[in-house]
Amino acid sequence: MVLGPTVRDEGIVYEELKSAGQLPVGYAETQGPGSYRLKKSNKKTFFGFTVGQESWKKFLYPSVRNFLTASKNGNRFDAGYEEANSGKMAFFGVRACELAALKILDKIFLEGPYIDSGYEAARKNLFIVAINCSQPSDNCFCTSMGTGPKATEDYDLALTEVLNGKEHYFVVESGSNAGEKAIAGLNLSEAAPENIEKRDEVIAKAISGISKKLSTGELSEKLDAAFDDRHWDKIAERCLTCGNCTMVCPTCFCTNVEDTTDLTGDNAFRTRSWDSCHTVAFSYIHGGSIRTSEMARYRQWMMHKLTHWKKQFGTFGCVGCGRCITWCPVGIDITEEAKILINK
Amino acid sequence: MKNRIIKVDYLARVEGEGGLTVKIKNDRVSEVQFNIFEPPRFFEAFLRGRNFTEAPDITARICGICPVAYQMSSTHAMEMICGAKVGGALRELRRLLYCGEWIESHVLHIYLLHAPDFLGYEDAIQMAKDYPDVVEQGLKLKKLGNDIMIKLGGREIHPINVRVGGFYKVPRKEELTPFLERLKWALDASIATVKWTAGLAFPEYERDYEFVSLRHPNEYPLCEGRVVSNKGIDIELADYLNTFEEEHVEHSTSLHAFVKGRGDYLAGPLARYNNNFDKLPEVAKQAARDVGLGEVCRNPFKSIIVRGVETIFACQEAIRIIEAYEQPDKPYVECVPKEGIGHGCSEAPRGLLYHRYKIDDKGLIKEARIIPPTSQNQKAIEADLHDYVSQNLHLTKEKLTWQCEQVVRNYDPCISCSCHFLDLKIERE
Amino acid sequence: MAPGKKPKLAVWKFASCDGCQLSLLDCEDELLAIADAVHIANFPEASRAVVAGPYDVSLVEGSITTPHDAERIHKIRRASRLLIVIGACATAGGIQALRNFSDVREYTSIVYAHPEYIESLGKSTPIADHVFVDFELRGCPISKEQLLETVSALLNGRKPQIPAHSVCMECKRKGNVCVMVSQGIPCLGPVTQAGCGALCPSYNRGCFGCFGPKATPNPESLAAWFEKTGLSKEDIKRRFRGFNAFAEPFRKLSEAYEK
Amino acid sequence: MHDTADAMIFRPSLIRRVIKESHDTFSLEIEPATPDRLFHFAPGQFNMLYVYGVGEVPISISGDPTQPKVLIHTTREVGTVTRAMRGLKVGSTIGVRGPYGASWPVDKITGNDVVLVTGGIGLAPLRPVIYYLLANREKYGNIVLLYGARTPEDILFRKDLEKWRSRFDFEAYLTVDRATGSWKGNVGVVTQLIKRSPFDPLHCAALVCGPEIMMRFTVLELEKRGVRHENIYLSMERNMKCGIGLCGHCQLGGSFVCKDGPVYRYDEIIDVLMKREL
Ligand SMILES: Cc1cc2nc3c(=O)[nH]c(=O)nc-3n(C[C@H](O)[C@H](O)[C@H](O)COP(=O)(O)OP(=O)(O)OC[C@H]3O[C@@H](n4cnc5c(N)ncnc54)[C@H](O)[C@@H]3O)c2cc1C
Ligand code: SF4
Ligand code: SF4
Ligand code: SF4
Repeated sequence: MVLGPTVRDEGIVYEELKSAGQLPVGYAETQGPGSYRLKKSNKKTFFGFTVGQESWKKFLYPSVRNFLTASKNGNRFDAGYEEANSGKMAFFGVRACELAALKILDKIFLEGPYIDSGYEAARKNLFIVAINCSQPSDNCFCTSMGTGPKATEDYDLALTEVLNGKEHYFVVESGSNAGEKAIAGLNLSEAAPENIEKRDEVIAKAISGISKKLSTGELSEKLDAAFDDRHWDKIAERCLTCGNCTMVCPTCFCTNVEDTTDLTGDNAFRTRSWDSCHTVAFSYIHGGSIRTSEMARYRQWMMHKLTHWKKQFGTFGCVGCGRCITWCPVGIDITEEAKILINK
Repeated sequence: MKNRIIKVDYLARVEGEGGLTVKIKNDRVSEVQFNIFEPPRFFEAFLRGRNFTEAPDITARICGICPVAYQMSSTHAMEMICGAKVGGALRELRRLLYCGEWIESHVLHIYLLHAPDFLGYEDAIQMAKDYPDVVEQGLKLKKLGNDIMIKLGGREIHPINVRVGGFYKVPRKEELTPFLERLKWALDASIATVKWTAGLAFPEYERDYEFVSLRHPNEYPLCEGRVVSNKGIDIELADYLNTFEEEHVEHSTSLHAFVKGRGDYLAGPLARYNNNFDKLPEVAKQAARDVGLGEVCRNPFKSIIVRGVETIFACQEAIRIIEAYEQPDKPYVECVPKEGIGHGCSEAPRGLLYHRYKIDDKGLIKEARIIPPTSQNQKAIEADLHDYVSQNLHLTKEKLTWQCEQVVRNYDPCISCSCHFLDLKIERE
Repeated sequence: MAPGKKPKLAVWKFASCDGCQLSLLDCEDELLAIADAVHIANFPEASRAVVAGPYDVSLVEGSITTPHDAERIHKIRRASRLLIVIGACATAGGIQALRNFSDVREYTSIVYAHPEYIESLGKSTPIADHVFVDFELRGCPISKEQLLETVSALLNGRKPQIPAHSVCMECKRKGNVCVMVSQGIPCLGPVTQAGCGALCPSYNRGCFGCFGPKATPNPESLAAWFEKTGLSKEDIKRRFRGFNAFAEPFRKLSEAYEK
Repeated sequence: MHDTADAMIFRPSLIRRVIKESHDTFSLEIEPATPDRLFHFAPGQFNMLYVYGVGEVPISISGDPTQPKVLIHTTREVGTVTRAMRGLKVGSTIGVRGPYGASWPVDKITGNDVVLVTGGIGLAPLRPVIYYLLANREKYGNIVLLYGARTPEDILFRKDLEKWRSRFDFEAYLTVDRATGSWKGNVGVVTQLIKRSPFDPLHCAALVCGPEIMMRFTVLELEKRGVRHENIYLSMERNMKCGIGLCGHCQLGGSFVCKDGPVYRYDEIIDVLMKREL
């Protein structure tokens, strides 16, 4: 199954692609805090846009999954496990920041002590075709997070789209044996030095097109020091605790587990679904939630991304894709807020 | 047993809260009241000042049983003011949505609310013990009606996809075609329903009603047409309030409507059937003929058969619409508000639902007037009760009480709908 | 609930459209199973049979709008072990609570020729303003799935899985492209409680709040954003003054925008 | 020790005995799903227990680590799942997965005095430690248990307590918040007992388990006696949906209570403990 970007409603989403015709040819978007507008031009670009609302995590770690059923048998019960889908998948058009996000998810789900078998099954059979960005959005800050815009590792193939007057071609690089094999079968011509040059121009242009910045030097420590800052309350005045930022974030991994039964009680089910630290219920323990204030929940979210993640997994939890900025209904910008907090 | 009072405090198997009182003095019926004590909800009042685009969603909340009817009547009235024409596939989709509601509502009434009366059960759940297949067939049919509404409207109660001018989103053809198979089954099942209901035992009872319904030149009526009756009414919607009037009586929070200068009238399946038999599709006509239901039917108890016939129509119409469907480019027609008055009248499963709005140039509602089917039928219900009890004084109280309830249930009254009307004359004072 | 014994269920109606209790009859696939699992002791919309209380579970639809109903709800509470309120009318006063923002006498005279026949309280109020409520199901109308989940949970002695978070979480899990961010359509999803399955955004329309305020909503911030994106104060007021107009956070917001 | 298949799958296991410990607390004795599968665990670890159809909650193992043939959990009824768990009868099944989490550092603290400070249900996660310490008595100095309950009726594991108290090499001090009946012992909070307990502050390990607020005050008292932070251990509680570090719910700053905890060395979490709503 080939999965890649395509237009649905007024956005670009990742769905199964049956043909190249489904790619968002000629589409570009403008992104701003809380705003996304898709436009089609008569340009021939296949990848003239950047990241949309969704990330690839939905294929590896579905938003809702029923994973267990149990059935009653007198006062005992038996349990049955629902195998995760482990079919072969190819992700077509993965951005450098998204590769970084996948690497982070790998760390969480595959490096133990316990692993997520569903994630593992899907991940094992994955073929990744990366695309180097040519058109960063106004909310991209991968250069600050050191994740993009060029894919440098963890892909099978990487493409760069060159559109230059009448010239329109892709430069392909392979990053694995599987990738090597895949292109061996195609009738591709060797990239000439000027092609490579053009490729580098595309990437250089992308880099210079990125205006959003987050200074990461001692970021974790400075945020930690700002734990009691009044500015968190200021953010809480705007934050809706709606959870959108966590849903769209390519590395947010928290889930809820719900147990239910049917009417008769003869069958019981377990469902796992994406959860968010922005909800009150998230930190509930008997007697009351730990993080009752909106301020504390926003703080948990941002500090997890930029401070705690480092201790937990050795990297930031943020890859600089800008989704949480674009898809926040009230346009809260993590980079702006962090700047205020660390510059005090 | 010369003086009796038949009193049902809380009518069961009707939508909403009502009761009935029949007083008998010296073996004569002295007083009949179909009491509606449903608390008033003042819709017409708080519609004022709302945006014209909000009317379909707000008025849907008048009734959870026939929300589509409210959405259809209100959108049509608003479109009339805006001068917008909703035709082609959008018009067809609306009819399809309405067919869904007709199927659901009619089948609900036939199987779950009305049939138990004929067979002597307190409810359909008890009936299901002896007639499991019948009840299951009913539930399956009803679900189909609901599923059509869910597809087109988002959900079956208070659909969210209807807007002035059309829809928010229209389905792709592939989303509708799977319904065809189920609808073909449903067509047979509704024919079987007609046969089955025709086999029930009906009291010999008829009355010379004035049947009031819509009539459309080419179609069995749903959302459009003139208002007609078998006693000579044939008017434009704009003349509705010149022809019908409402009064407020003490025993009811619902207003009573009547034909000016004449009196009670009947709206609903029986009226539609009698006024529009010629417009029914052939399968429906044939099913009616097969069970000996003539082109004219004046026995209100037999409305259960007529609902079956109309269910056939709704299934057949749904099939026709889906088969011919081509997805329109735009889900709605742009509606720009201007100052004016508009009328909308559609055939709710239980009868005519009339809306009238006055809006200003900003699209804010200045006046709203809604006449739901149950207020239109109230006088007829009371007349039926009076008549029926007079003819059946020999019955035991228990039996008579049950049959009185049945007389009311013949109308599938929706009491929730009936409690919110606006007397414009008062307001103008 | 003690296993083995069939719990007695009653359904009650106050000022409402009937839609929420109809949801029970709309569970076509489960209706007979429900009737098997519980003893439907009082459900006038479906049955003539009335079994006297007390009841294990009462489902209460509708809001309190008359002095008579204000008394009736106490009787029902006394006769019920668990009282579950269903729908926006019962949980927040419903659409008829719009009267709470103006003078009812004026309303009565608009609607009825003889206002003196009408007995009506000045306000339409949620059930919880009158009696203790064990559990509430939101929505205008309630979600059939949530109703089934609640009944199943009660029958099996567990907590119903009814989240108090935003519609947005459902919307995103479902994979809808956000209509507000991508098209600028005003949407109440971020402050509205989940339960409908993010229906409106799935149909390319903004949420209008029929499940009422979510846990810790922040309508002020959303309204400020609406204003920034070009909605008039009047529009914003109307948007929050819908089926849950009288729910505290929405009420406060609309009143703030009335000035 | 964990399954290679999905770690979220529980094993339905048989309840062999139900023991009422107090009016709201009970213990379950659970048999392995198959006889060959023994319940090896380290004191302080917990299992995720699943009550059919109702839910799954983390519960510490309260049995004897040297007796892996039977699994014992002691639970206080506080909400939905624990209530349903209390309703389980002998012969019915309960879902078990685990054991998870870090244990009390019984091997690292040999040669020292051990002081166990606990309140309420907190004694349950500490009982395996006591079993272990007593089974290896010669490796430790003084062993002191300070235990606070709400009332005398709330005191758990009476039989064990009697047995332990009758030993000459074990000190147990009990206190209650509110005396009832014939209670002649201490009344007051458990932290009061710390100052007069027989342990050497410079050569001891303090194992603390109870409500967070009680643990904070305990630490203060221990500090006053001169116990060093790195010799104090606490057991933390956070919401848990998976128990294996994947659901994210139990985060405590930079750590996950389920895998980095629940037992923490105080100096390692001192800053997070001082932060509100973290
Ligand atoms: C590592 C650990 C060990 C524990 N050991 C024991 C023990 O040995 N004995 C004992 O009685 N209790 C213990 N608890 C607490 C026990 O898990 C909670 O009392 C229990 O989850 C309450 O569930 P409930 O459904 O009955 O309560 P409700 O209040 O209905 O809670 C609803 C849900 O919230 C979550 N939740 C609520 N409280 C807690 C909590 N304190 N910790 C984690 N999740 C919670 C659960 O998912 C629970 O199902 C332990 C908790 C942790 C984290
Ligand atoms: S930051 Fe934005 S998206 Fe995230 S919870 Fe707050 S309002 Fe919602
Ligand atoms: S469309 Fe509405 S409900 Fe959906 S994510 Fe956007 S704001 Fe939230
Ligand atoms: S999206 Fe909002 S308005 Fe639409 S159905 Fe759901 S809660 Fe109701």
